[in-house]
Amino acid sequence: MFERVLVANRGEIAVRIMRTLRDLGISPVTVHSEADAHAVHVRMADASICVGPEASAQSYLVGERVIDAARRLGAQAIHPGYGFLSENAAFARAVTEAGLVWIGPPPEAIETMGDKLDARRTVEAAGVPVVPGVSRPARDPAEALAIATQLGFPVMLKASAGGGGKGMRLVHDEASFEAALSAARREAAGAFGNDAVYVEKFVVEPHHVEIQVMCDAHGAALYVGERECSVQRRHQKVIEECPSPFVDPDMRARMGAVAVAAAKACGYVGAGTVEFLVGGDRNFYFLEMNTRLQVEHPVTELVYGVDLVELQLRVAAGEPLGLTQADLQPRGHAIECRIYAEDPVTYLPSPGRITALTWPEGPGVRVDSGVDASSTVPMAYDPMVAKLCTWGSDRSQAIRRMGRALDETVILGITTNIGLHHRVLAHPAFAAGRYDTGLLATPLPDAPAPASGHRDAVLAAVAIAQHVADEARAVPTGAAGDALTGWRIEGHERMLRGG
Amino acid sequence: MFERVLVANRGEIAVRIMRTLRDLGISPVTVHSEADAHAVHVRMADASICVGPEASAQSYLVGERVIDAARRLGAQAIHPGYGFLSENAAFARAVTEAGLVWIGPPPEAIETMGDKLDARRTVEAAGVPVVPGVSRPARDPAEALAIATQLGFPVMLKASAGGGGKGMRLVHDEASFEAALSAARREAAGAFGNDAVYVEKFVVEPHHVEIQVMCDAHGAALYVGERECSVQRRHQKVIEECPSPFVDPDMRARMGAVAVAAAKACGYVGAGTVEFLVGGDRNFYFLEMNTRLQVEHPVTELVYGVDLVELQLRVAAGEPLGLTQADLQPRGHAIECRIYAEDPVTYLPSPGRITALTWPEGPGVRVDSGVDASSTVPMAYDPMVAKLCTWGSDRSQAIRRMGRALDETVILGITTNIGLHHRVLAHPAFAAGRYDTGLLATPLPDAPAPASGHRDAVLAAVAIAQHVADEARAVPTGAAGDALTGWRIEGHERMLRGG
Amino acid sequence: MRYTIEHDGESTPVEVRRLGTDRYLVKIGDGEARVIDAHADAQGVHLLDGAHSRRVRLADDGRSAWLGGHTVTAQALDPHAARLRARRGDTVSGGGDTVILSPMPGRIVQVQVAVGDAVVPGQGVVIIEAMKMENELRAEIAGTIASIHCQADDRVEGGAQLIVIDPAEG
Amino acid sequence: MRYTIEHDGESTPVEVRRLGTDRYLVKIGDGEARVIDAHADAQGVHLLDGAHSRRVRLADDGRSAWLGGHTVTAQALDPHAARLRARRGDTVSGGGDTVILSPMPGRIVQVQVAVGDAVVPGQGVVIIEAMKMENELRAEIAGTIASIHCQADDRVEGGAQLIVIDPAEG
Repeated sequence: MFERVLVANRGEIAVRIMRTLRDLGISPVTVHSEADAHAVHVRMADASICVGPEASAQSYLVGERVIDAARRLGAQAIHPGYGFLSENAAFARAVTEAGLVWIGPPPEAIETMGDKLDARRTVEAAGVPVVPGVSRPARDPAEALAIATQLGFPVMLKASAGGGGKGMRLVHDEASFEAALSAARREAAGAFGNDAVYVEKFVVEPHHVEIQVMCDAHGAALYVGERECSVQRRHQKVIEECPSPFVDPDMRARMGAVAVAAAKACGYVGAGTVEFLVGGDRNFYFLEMNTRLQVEHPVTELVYGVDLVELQLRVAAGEPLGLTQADLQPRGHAIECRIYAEDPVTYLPSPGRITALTWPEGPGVRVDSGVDASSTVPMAYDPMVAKLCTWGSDRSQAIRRMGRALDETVILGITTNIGLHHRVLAHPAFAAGRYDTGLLATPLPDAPAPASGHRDAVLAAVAIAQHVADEARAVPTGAAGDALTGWRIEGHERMLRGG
Repeated sequence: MFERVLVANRGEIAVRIMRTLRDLGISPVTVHSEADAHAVHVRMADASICVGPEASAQSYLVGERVIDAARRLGAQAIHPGYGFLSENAAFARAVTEAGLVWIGPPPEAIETMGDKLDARRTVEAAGVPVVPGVSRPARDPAEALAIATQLGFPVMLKASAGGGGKGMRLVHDEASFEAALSAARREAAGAFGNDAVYVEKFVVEPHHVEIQVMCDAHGAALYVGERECSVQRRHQKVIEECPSPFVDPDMRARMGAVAVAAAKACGYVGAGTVEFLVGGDRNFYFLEMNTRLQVEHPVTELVYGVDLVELQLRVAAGEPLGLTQADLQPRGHAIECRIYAEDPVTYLPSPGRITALTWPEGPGVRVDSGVDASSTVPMAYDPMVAKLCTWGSDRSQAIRRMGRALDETVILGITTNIGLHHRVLAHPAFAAGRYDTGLLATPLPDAPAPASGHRDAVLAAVAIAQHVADEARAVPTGAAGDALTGWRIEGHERMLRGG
Repeated sequence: MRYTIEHDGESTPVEVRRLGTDRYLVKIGDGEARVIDAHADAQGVHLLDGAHSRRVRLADDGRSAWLGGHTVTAQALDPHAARLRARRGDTVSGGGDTVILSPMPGRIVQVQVAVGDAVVPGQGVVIIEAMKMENELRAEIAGTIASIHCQADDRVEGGAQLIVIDPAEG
Repeated sequence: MRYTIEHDGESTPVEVRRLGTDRYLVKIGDGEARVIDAHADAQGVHLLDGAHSRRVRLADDGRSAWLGGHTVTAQALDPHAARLRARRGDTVSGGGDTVILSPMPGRIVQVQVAVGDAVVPGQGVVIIEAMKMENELRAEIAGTIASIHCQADDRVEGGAQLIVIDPAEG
């Protein structure tokens, strides 16, 4: 096994990977942008090297600097996390060429699956069902419109190089087609440097269900159950669960077999996720394969009792998985709520300085956070600050525990989507496990109202706190004994004045 | 199910019970001593009533005041936690007579099992093996010595009304017998108001293994695996694990059957723990039955996927367990480290104000704490401030994760036993899973040494913090805009000056 | 002591007198004065008001508060600021519906209107990018674009005035 | 600025000069001055010393520190205290082995010796109860009991002087 591994990422996923590295006695090192010199992922590492200014294109995305940092820090391998360089085949190749181990699938697999249209062709050839559509970018707006008209509205526009909902647009009719197409292309160009967009049939009552796969270099290829990811806003996942309330054991086995076939079709090694679009009729279609660790992997870990990052490391080190399909049995139910620094109603990002922070604890709660009580959430990066997961012996207990965990969570200074999560958990369709990707477009229940006396309690608390502070100011300073004990307080005060 | 339940306890167990109450939508209320008006368990409750001064004998232990508080707060049931009134049959009876539900076993079962000698007689009659000894308190020191001489040294002295190691003494020879006996009687009198002490054969290479049982009012009586609790100092548990590395499936089934027989022998309903002394030869002997929730119950919850507090509440509400023995299958391995406010070498309690606090997070970690970052650990109560648990797919992963969790834990202001936990985890006998209750009497490995550069880093950090504070002092105050933002800082400073 | 506490945009006078360690007399607005057991520390303020237990977390910049899963803006105003607010008639917000403010720091992607354009409620006027996502800001009222204070590629702060709309009559 | 930092009972001069935001020149004792990137906030101080990343948590009373799982006492002394310590020759501890101090606040259960008694190392002298557990305090040296400052049922503070021992010669 490796002695030192460089995590080429930031935020919660870097922290999460470092925890498994520490579990295995491996020294975690990392890289940072100028803005992140004192970010949580750097604090948690044994060493870190600055790779450029705040903009990720000039720092976290500059592959040669990351490789150079790994060499200088004496790392034997690089874990890319998700996002950033994780699905960059050229980077994967450069890592290997530099004599380092790439903790991810072979570059060829990344390439095949990275282009959605290539991916479609490859898996279709392996007998994997795909969504009706045209498997190449439209040459021009006129052709795109012709394809859409032929498939019949509604259609989905998708960035050929895309992912994470960027460059995606659902178009209901011809009238709004042109505006949607140009917006999708602009977003695709900005996010991926490639404005190619293609047109797909929109599946009715769509569910987003994905299968976790895990392959080693010795021919083992297993699926580790599914995740239901249909609670989405702007095509970005908000809440995920495992197992899917929509999937039964037979369907799981069929989807698992298809996912493994898709992985084998591209010579996959490591952890990957095969995303499916599932219609209300339970037909499922290959959407794409994410050739990396997935944001929502913890729900799989909780239900299947595995550490996917540890498995990634073992596979990258050449070890066999040492598991059979029969070893991977689900137990209970897990839910993940992504905590975004954003307005819960408008979904607008809300970067800023965190001014109070408490995470939940206790039975059935797992927290993966990328911030601490003194963090500033910068504008330059992803607005997700943490993932709250709960496990329960059944779905109802997992949901109830999530409600409690959200109630225990205190985050002040930035606006978060905790209120949105409460409203989704209270939604009858969600509670019943009968929902599709349209859930967040339906009217949500009101957020729970504050208890009576809430306003008076806040007013009394703020006034009492102020009173205690005023009393303290009236006491002459310098009576504290023979040590200067005020450093923290004063440092703090300065921070407030300085902004 | 109940709408409101009073938790008649404090610290981590009160908080843990309230979490399950919140999960079930039940309003948690509680009681507090004058010293605890703003303790964590009161902060977490919807309401609380003061039941007396700091000394628990004048507050938490005054049954009528607790029952009166439950009535005034509109609670339908009382959960006693562990310790305090949890094994007080008269209190259990008074709760029922007051028209409230007692969340615990029938008073008769508490009485039978509360007197160790009664308990011995009862379970012996049900065919449960017991430790060789004399099943009644010695009438006087001379008789006690005679019994000890007959059984042969070493012998154990035990408080008849005892538990938790209080009033227990291991005596190796006749010379030290009299002093040990008077110490045991004094401690028993102080802790339980009863100085009766009896003499038992000391089992060689002793393991402390206990079986969790769960019975409903409809005749179901199940065992929920075992816990290994052999890492003890002064007969108090420090680290527990589930399953026991010393117990195989056959032994588990036999011990489980015996534990269920013991529970049935006293008409048990609810959650209880049957403690066994297991010799190096794998013979096991009934020690006692704890007729309440056990401190270390979380390791069972993690491995068996149940919420024991939820089951307690359902059974108390008259619901059937709805589980069969076959539903209770272990998965993976869990370890608990009790975090005590005590010196890791001398085991002396270290009460005080917490001046920095961070709990670990991430995969496989569960924290049950009874303090927050501003708590004072009072001298009047139990020195345990939290329980850290880790789960792993196997014992090795659970241990490795515990090492990481301990490393992530920051507690300043009070001395804790975190260093001791590190040394036990590194002990070859512990790592191999081959240890008995004598482990902590053997030489422990040294605590891991600080990394090189540790001292310089601390010196630099303290000086930089002081420098930042000094710079801030030089800036004129009152430039912060139109709001008085300094309340927290000043309040804080006052606290420091005030002590 | 008498304080002016701003809570979700509304100012309320609150009087506090210490009665002992962790005990206060508190009078909110025109309400009755009552005794509250309370403890203030770095975790905020815990109130025991009668038997009711309420834990209020306070932000370390003294500008917001959390209670029972709910977050509100709440701060104590200094006497000068409180007087100013009183004179202004308690208006806290900026330009109301007629001004489109940037909801966060970000980069302007596109200005979708020109001065003199008529707009209807819900019509997109500016696209701003932050944290790698495009967000369209929309007019909340019908009217005419009076002035534009940004252009594509500008970096703007949260709260920056971007567009001013002349409300349509009626 | 020059500070005197006490770290686990030992005092060391440390010079700090700010070079920029989150950048300092630091000279420890007689060592070389070097540039350290560091950020101080309510979570403590994070140091990037070259590529080495070190997170030092500091207690809110400024008296102890945590780094990489290890806890130490560490505080900045004010100039007056630093001078005093220097004059005393850097002795921080109390009476050494000859005085038995109470390790914590508690209640005296029993005094096991009388003035004039001879004691040997490891011999129990006082039983103190705290947190419901009895703890026996033992002599660390051989000698004779010189004086006793407590009796059964006394409540004592942490650090209180309980017993003084005249060391045996040799």
